[in-house]
Formats: sequence, structure tokens, C-alpha cells
Amino acid sequence: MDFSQMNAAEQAQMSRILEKKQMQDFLKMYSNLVERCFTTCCNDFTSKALSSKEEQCLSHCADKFLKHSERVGARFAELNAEQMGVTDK
Amino acid sequence: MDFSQMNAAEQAQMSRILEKKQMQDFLKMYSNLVERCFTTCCNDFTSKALSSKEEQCLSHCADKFLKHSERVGARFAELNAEQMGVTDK
Amino acid sequence: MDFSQMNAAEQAQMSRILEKKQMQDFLKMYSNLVERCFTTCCNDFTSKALSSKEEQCLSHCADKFLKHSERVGARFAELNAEQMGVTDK
Amino acid sequence: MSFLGRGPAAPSSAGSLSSERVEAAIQEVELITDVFNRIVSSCHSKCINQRYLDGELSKGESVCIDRCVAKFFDANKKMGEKLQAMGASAGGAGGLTSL
Amino acid sequence: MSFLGRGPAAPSSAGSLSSERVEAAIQEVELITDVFNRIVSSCHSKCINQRYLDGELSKGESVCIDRCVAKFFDANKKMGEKLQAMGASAGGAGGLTSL
Amino acid sequence: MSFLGRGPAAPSSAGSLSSERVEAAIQEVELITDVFNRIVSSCHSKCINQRYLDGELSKGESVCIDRCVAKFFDANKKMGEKLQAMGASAGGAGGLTSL
Repeated sequence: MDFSQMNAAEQAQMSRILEKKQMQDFLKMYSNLVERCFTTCCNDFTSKALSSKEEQCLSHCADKFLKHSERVGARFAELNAEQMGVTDK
Repeated sequence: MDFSQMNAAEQAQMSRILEKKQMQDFLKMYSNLVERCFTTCCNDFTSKALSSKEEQCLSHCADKFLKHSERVGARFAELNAEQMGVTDK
Repeated sequence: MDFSQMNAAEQAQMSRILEKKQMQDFLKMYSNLVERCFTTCCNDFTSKALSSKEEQCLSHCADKFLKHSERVGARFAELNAEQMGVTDK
Repeated sequence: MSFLGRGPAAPSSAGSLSSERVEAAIQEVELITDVFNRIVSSCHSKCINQRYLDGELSKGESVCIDRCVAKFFDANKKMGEKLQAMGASAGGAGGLTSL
Repeated sequence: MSFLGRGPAAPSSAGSLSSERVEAAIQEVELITDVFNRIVSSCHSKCINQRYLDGELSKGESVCIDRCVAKFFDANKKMGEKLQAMGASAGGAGGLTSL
Repeated sequence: MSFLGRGPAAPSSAGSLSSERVEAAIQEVELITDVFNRIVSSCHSKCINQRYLDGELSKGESVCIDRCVAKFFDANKKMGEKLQAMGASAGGAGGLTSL
């Protein structure tokens, strides 16, 4: 994003707000990941301890989710840059 | 809604906040519509381009969603007015 | 939670914010409950009035939801206290 | 103002720049908007045919929407009364107050 | 800035401590983040095998993600243009403005 | 304070009227509330019979809830540790930082 039209005070305020928002987004993404993987991986409530099978499923699910997000982020950034280029001309 | 108990400064503040909130609600409604219609209409990922069938489905879905929201809004406003009338007596 | 490291002004601010947040959380929980129970209990739209069967279902659903939340809250508080104890040592 | 059978939200002196009256009114608007959005979503799932052969609401869909909104509204009111009767603010919703 | 084909959000003088330029930029960021999160969620449901036998994206999943993001992006753009053409801000979304 | 194995949130000097300590504490409360709400929702789907023949939790439902909360709590902790080990704040979640 291009913040060059802002003055210094605005840019400083902007980055403080973004920093805080980034932390909030990260936490939201994290709890979303936990909920999603728990829903898929944990379906046996005959015990209160995670089985090793469940633990493995959760671990794979988290790995895949992060790789998925990363890949979506990369494509998204490309397409966004492309679109900006077109529209700013 | 009845803001008549507020003084002028409060009413001015209220409408500034509502104006901002309205824009946020519109954007949220919009991205909700895109997600909902995409989920229903796009299920073939053998290509990265939207097929004409998918485009048509998205277009109909958006049209219907807006008409749906409008109709819900009309009924909601009626029922709300009715209830206010009853309770305010 | 332990707010003992805060000074008096901070503690006062904290409890004002929490009070407001608690009301918001309650309202969100409430509308979530209505949506959830409506989705499960109301599936016949040949009439606009709630049938007695639907009303009963809604009533049981609300009762159960509240008992469920309460039980989750009790277990959650126990586990949280446990974990705090372990990590704070 | 009496959505849900509540009076205006109790003044909370939440220490912001807004007056208590403004805060209470904003909270009221947010509550109503939230209910509205849930009705849109819920009645869309219940009434709208997902095949999207055209962009018009059919007669059946329109009637279904009208009834769905009325039922949701009614359900919302009934459950609000029920919760008030139970004094539920001290009950299940307070599951976290013990933290 | 032109996500969705909109120009920067109209200055709203929303009476906060932030300048209008900062507010508009924050709104833009929030919109983009929201779209991103919806793409993550939607394409996860469409492309990721839920059996989780390992922690790697398969070839098929990776290709599916790429296409899914492109399609969602396209759908988002098309529908933004459509809504603008309809001047929809005065339409369905305003269902509550009558309150 | 150590939910998720994090220490208190790093002071962010976010330029509001609140002190950094208050901001960090509020963020902690919001995180815990969010996890709580997700547990309520998730364990409701997993444990509660949707037929609603009466308003009581059955014995089986009660036991299921207890185990479900414990498992979710455990899963949450394990995945928090995992993410920390990966230093994930620089990884997938940052997919948008390149914008």
C-alpha cells in the first residue's frame, strides 16, 4: 500500500494502528486454526485426553493450514499488485 | 429510532458515528455476499478463469441476495415499528 | 486474572472497559443463541406464526444452551486456573 | 426504545469521549443490526433456492422470506423474555466471570 | 488505491482523533484483510483434503489453491463492478436505513 | 499471565488513551473470551443432541462437554506451543505483510 500522500505524523499513527491490528489478526487467525482443526480431528469423546492419532491430525492440520495461508497470501499479493498496476495507469 | 432526547451535540456525534458504521456494514455485507455466492457457484478448479456458467450463477446469486436483503429489511422495519408502537404505549 | 500490577487509575479504567465488554459479549451470546435455536427448531414456513412444537423446541434449546455454556464456563475456569498455577511457578 | 423488551442500556460511564446517551444508542443500533444480519443469513439459508437459474425471487421464496422474518422476530422476542425471566445475565452467559 | 474499483473511501469526518486520510487508509486495510480471510477460509474448504495424513500441501491442493484464489479475486472484482453499476449502496444493503 | 504460553503482550504504544498495561490486559481478556466462545460453539456441535425433547443436559451430554472442553484446551495449548516453536508470526499468518 502507498502511504506517501500522508505526512509524517499520519504515517506514524498509521503504523501504530497497523501494528496493533496485525497482532489482533494473528490471534484471530490462530484461534480460527485451532477451532477448524479441532472440529476436523477430534470426534471421540470417550476420553478427555487427546489420542496420539488426534494429536498427529492436529499437527498436520496446523502445518497444512499455515502453508495454505502462506500460498493464498502469495497469490493474493500478486493479483493485488497486478490489479493496482492496471487501475493506477 | 428516536434520538429526540439528545442535545444537538449528541445528535451530531451520533450521526457521524452512524455514517461510519453504515459504510462498514455495507462493506461487510458485500464481502459476505461474495463469499456466499462464490461458495455456491464456484466448484470447478480445473481452470483459474471463471466459466460463463459460473459468472452467470454469481450474477444471479448477487441479484437474489440483494432482493432478499431488501425484502427482509422491509419486513423487519414493519415488525420493528409494530413492536415499538406496542411497547411504547 | 491478576490486575495487581496496575495502579488505581489503570484498574478503574480496566473495570470500566470490562463492564462494557461484558454487556457486548452477553448480547452477542444472546443473538447467537437465538440464531442457533431458530436454525434447529424452525423449518416449516407454511405459516408465519410459531407452532407450539416450535416454541417448545426453542424453549428447550435455550435452556440447554445456557446450561451448556455454564458447564463449559466451569470447566474452562478450572483448567485455566490449573494452567496458570503451573506456568506461574 | 425497547427492542428485546429491554429499556435503554444502563448508563455505563465507560470513560470514552461519548456521552452515556450516545453510547447507549450506539449499542442499541448495533444490537438491531446484528439481529438483522442474522435474519438475513438464516432466512437466506432456509428460503433461497441455491440453483440460481435466474436473479428474481420466486413467489414461493418471497412468501417464505416474509414468514421466516416474522418467525425469527417472534422467536427473538420470546427468548428475550425468557432470558429476562431467568435473570440470565447472572447465569450461563456469565460463565467467564469467575476468571 | 483502487481495490474493488473504489477510489479511497470518502472522507467521513468521523470525529475521532485520526485524520480523515488515516481513517480512509485503515478502512481500506480492513477491507483487504477481510477479503483475504474469506479467501483463506473458502479455498481451504474447497481445496484441502480433510484427512490430514501428512502436513504437506499435495500438488493437486497447491494447484487448486492457485486457481481458487484467482477465481475468488475475479468474482470479487466482477461483483464489485456489478454493485457499483446498480448503485447498490442505495439498494438492498440499505434495508435498515428505514429504521 | 500466560495463556497460550505467551507472556503479556508486548507493549505496543498504540497511541490510544489507555496505558500499555491496560491495552495488554484487554487484549489478553479478548483472547480468552474468543477461545471460550469457540469452545462453547464447537462442543455444542459435538455434544448436544439437536432434538430438544427437554431442556436438561443428559448425563451423556454432560460427560461429553467435560471431555470436549479438556480436549479443546489441550489442543489449544499444543498448537500454541507448536506455533511458537515455528516462530509462526513470521510465517503463514504474515501472508498479507507483503502488501
